[in-house]
Amino acid sequence: MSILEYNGGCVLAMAGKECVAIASDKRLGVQLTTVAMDANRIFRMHDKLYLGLTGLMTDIQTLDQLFRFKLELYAMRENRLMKPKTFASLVSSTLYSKRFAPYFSEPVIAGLDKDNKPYICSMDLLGCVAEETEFVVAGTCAESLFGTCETFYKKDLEPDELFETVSQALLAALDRDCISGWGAVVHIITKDGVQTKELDGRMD
Amino acid sequence: MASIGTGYDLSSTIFSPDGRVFQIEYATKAVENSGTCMGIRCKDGVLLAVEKTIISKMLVPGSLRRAHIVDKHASLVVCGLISDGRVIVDRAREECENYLDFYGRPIPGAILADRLAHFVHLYTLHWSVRPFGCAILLGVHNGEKQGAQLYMIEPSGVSYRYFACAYGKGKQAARTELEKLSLNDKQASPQISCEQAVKDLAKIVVSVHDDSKDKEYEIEMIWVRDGKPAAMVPRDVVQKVHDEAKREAEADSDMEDE
Amino acid sequence: MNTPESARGGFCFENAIRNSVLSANGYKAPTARKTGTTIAGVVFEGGVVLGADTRATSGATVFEKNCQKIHYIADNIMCCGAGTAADTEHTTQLIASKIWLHALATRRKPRVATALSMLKHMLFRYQGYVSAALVLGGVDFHGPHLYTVYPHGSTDRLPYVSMGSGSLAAMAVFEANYKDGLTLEDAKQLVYEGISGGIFNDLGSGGNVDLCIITADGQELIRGYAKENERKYRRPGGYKFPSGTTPVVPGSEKFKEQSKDFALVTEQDGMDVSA
Amino acid sequence: MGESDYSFSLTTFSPSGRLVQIEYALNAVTAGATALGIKAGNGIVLATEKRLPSPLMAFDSIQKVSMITKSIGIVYAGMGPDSRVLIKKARKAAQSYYQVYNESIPVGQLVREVASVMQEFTQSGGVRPFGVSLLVAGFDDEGPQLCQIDPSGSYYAWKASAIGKNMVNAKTFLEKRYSDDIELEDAIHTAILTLKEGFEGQVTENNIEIGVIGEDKLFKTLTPAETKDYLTELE
Amino acid sequence: MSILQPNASVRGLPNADPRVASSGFKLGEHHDPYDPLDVAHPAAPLSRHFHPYEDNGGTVLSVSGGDYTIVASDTRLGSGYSVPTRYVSRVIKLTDKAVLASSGMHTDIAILHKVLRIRLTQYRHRHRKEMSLEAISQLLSTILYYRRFQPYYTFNVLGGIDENGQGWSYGYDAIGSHEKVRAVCSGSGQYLLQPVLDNQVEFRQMAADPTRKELQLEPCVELVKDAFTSTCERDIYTGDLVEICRITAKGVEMEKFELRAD
Amino acid sequence: MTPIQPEWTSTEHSMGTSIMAVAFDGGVVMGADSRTTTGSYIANRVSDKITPMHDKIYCCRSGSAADTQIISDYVRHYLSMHAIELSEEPDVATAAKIFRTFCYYNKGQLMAGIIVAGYDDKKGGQVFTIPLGGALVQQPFAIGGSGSSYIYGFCDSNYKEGMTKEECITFVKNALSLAMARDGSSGGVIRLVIIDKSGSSREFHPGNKLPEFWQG
Repeated sequence: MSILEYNGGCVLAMAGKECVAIASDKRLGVQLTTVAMDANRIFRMHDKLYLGLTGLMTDIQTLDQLFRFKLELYAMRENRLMKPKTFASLVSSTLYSKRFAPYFSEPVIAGLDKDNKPYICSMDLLGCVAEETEFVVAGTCAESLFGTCETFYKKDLEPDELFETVSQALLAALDRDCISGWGAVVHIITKDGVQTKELDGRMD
Repeated sequence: MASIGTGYDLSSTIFSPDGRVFQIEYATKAVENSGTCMGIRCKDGVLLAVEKTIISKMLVPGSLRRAHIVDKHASLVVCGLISDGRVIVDRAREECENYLDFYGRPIPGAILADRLAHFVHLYTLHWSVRPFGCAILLGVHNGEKQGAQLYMIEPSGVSYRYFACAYGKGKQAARTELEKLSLNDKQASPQISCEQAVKDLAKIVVSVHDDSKDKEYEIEMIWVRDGKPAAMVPRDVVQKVHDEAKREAEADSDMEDE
Repeated sequence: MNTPESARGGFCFENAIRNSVLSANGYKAPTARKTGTTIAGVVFEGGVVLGADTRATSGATVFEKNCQKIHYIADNIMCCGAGTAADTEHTTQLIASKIWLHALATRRKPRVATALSMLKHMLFRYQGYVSAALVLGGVDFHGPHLYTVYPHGSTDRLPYVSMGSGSLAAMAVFEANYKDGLTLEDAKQLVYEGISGGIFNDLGSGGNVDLCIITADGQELIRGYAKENERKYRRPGGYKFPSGTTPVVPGSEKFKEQSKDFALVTEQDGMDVSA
Repeated sequence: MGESDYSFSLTTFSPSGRLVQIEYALNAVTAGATALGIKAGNGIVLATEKRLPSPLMAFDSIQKVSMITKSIGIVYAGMGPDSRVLIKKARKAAQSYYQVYNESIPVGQLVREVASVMQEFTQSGGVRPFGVSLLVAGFDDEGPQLCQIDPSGSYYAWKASAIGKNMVNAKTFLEKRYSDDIELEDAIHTAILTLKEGFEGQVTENNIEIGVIGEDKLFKTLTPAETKDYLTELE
Repeated sequence: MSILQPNASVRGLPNADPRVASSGFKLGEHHDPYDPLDVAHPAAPLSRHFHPYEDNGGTVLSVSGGDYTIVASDTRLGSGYSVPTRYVSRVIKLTDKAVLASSGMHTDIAILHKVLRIRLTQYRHRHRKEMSLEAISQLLSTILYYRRFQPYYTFNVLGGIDENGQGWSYGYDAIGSHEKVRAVCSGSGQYLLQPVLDNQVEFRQMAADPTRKELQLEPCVELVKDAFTSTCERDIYTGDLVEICRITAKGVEMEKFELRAD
Repeated sequence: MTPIQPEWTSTEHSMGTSIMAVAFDGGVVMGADSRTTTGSYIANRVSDKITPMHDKIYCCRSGSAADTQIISDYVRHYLSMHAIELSEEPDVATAAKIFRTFCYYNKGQLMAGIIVAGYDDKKGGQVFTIPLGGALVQQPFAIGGSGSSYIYGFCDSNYKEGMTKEECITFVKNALSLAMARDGSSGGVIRLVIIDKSGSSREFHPGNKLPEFWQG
């Protein structure tokens, strides 16, 4: 079993019209045993930039603190918020600096840049950036998420329909993965604010 | 000389207002009042000689070695502080060994001299060390195009190639004597042989030696000759030539008395 | 001047012991994303034409359908990368940075041979563990240059090259059709055919054909020179998920206004490790 | 810091609480050829005297205005070799920033980096302060910016500033001529006129050097021919 | 460079001082792989072992509605990173009311289909009627389990119309365990396709909605085409062409539908 | 189901190779095939394995392409520094000795079989061979690379003392053609370098114009 599947879990991000959605499940497992059903894999970096982390939970938490630290120093130094694309590069260079002894975590970044244009990207554990205009996935059921997103995705969805589409894509994939699920959370980032909802999916 | 005592002469990294590095000048002084040493480039090799004052009768003759063999084709004489000289000799031997090991051919004289000069010079650059208190005469003969070579490296790191040269207490007198010898033919290639040079050098050492200061001294000679590895000139040969030279010197002084 | 840990440069092996213990306990290390890849290059009359496909795979799954494999080194030098995606990306970025500093220091346009030497020595130092197989092309003071660079650090200079899992397909096309003194159009067509050979016959390659033309007067990168694999079919009427389709945990909805001021850390979220 | 084994700083406080080494360094700056910068609404110009000790010297071999990134340039006044060290460190810092953020370094950040280097040389063992002041001109998201960094490591943003030999008259001259809505082209002319003020002898395209960054955010040094055009326009 | 030991002989040259023995080198550690006399280190025994199975990729699916079933499969044969052929049929019409589609190792698929065809012909001769879907499903299971310890490397889906005219699908593992369902898929695109079927055929994750109507034949075909196109985007082993069989009371109709070929 | 990578995508770029050098009175003739492979795929069918170290000293490279390229770069560097310091042409023996130092001290990490040959005024044409372990042997002629095992018989029976330059060239071409015919990892074209007092010259013999022998 790969170390990325030790704790289970997955993250999905999808771009809509001047809004982005980032969603994840809430399971924290130790191999096949479910330990917690309120694990958080999505971290608010700032109001228009969310970071989703999959893989080994210890690395997820370490990386969250590390990136929050770097981001806040940057903001204090440069007196501006970090653009999502810049944050992606920061994450990429941080992960690649550990090329031969990597963190076991694959990040997903979702945010709105200055003129509210959606920005989403995913990376492998070494920090190779894959910027997309449609959707990005990561986690133990990445393949299933690819299937559902590839089918359900439509361009320029409004926040409400984006929420429904993301939720259906996530839940459909979670139901076929035994080490992800146990609740899900969806954040819809728009230029006015961040809408957060918890999905009432299967808990088995 | 206003800079003595004003702190400008304490470290070799400090220039005095008039652009001099006193530590190097003091080091050169230390060499000048040591036993005279000299060398001659001959047609069949190179000969080096040094006047060694005997500081006590109880000394085993020839024990305080000033002449050293560096490699099969290189010899070296130390003028000044002998212990400083040994550091340079070790370095010279290491350079020769490294060069042969790496390039598969004996180190050329010019390159060895250059390496030693660089080594000596380094000690005049950093405040944490002092310059060497000795000069080096380096004799090299290895069948190269340039033939036999004689180099002298001073404490400042300056290094030149000579037909003949001298350093130490009697350096000035010795140099005038050496210039009198007809060393080279018109094409500046050496005429006299090592055998002949041994006699000449012995004479010069004797004439240069100042009896008033220290009575007892002995001469030590080393040469590198065609096709033969570097070697000390046998002690008896040196002793014989030394005695002859003394006799001649006394004969000359008798003539002057009459 | 104590440089912060990140600025010290070089790789950091902090997690090495932990990772080796984990893999010793049977948790095999995950595989990094690879670009199966078809990359190729051809020298023509006035310069070089480089080409690449746009698929990045992780195992049998396509991770990126339109990734850019032709990386920037300098205005007159470009480098296509195959192998571990992160390695090709970061290696070319590092060399581009060194080339820029070198150009500033020498006040001269960079040369392909300089980039080649930098790449070669870096890859050799890591003995192939940085697995980047590159096609390096450019035009400099000496004219057009085209090289391949292998992960272990060996290089070849050739008039036409291809690398990556689709390189055999591309090379077959080149061996059949390459001739010296190609015109620009011939060269573009040849590279396009080579890359297409890889896209259609190699499962590790796919997506679009990207081309990059480098001549003495500059370079032109054409993203999607040929887009023969766009998605053809969409279900008429698509998928409608009217609001309310997904059951939401009652009372879990929260809405957080965009903070107008600059406050970064708000007390509300602090260190929410759990919820 | 550096190769010296000294562990104590050579820049120490005088009884009156001044760091004389820094003041001496400033003297070295004012001994240097005049350099100045003018921030216009749509760009910045840097200009400097290039006094050639001898007519035999190849004037294009001396480069006093250097590019740091595509959109940042630096001119110095004071000791040339010191400036080269700082230019190299500035370029390296800019690249390190780019390697992490994939975004070119904002002018403010670069100024801070260079300033902290210069400050370190006033508080570390075995090293002396840099004998240069720098004028950093750059154009980034926050628009055109002109900053000056002194040997102490302090930096200030200017609308227009001058450093080096006759910086005092140059500044008064600039104060008279400067207006907030000045255009880049006028700024270039003003810069040349300011240089002319304190120039011994005839200003030619070979004994001054001009660096310009416009709205295209690309820093470039004027070729002698371009400088000549501006000179003829001024006649 | 320590002042007291400046290595003047190699000064100023790159620090690759060849004489500094690299850490890896220990006398005697090196052994020449080509040297047959090197008894102390005989070259490791060369072992070649036979890999009986190879997965040729491909995705198959079976979706059933009230009175119909759709069985579909792509036609790409993959081997490693190459594509020996772009058209290989993985679908076999067993009877007018039952169609089987198999993915996995193509040699085993061919043999399995031949065996099934023989058994069905024997059944037809003996019972003078076609085998029912239910019976076929059991037959296939026994045939697969018969090879329990050297399995057919095949992943099968069986679809058709049962005795009372209802459409049903059966999903199988390699050794015969099967389940009667509305929608199933298997093969290399299984993980991509199955969630879409769960969501769009059985509306598993959606809140109950009485107004939602059953999926009819033609809309279901459109879903299948769309699902296959999505799978093809993301799975390198699925592509080229899809064969779609519509099984209704009237019989079996086959349609070919083009996919991307990269 | 991750597809297994074909072996030629990951094996190191190597030079199976047939290389050879023969000394004659007044110089040397050096020859090599031009095939470099990654696994069973021919990565470069026209590569140049005879690399200049100095004006009249060349080396033939076999084994790992990366290792031999990097080492020969270093040797070329050290040799040029040496020549500058010496202000005269370096000895062939010196070039061989420097190669040997690299190969011997890093034998654990390297896969490099190198033949150094050239001309110097001291000893005329000389050939040195440095096999995998880092030994250094001077020989009248030397053969190397995987293809050499096929032509020991031919070389031993056809080599004669005191051959002229032309005889040496024929001897090398015949030997290499035989090796290229039998050895899978040798092939392509034959490249020759002839070095004598006046300098070095190259010859190119395309694959279809090589000496023919019994081919079944």
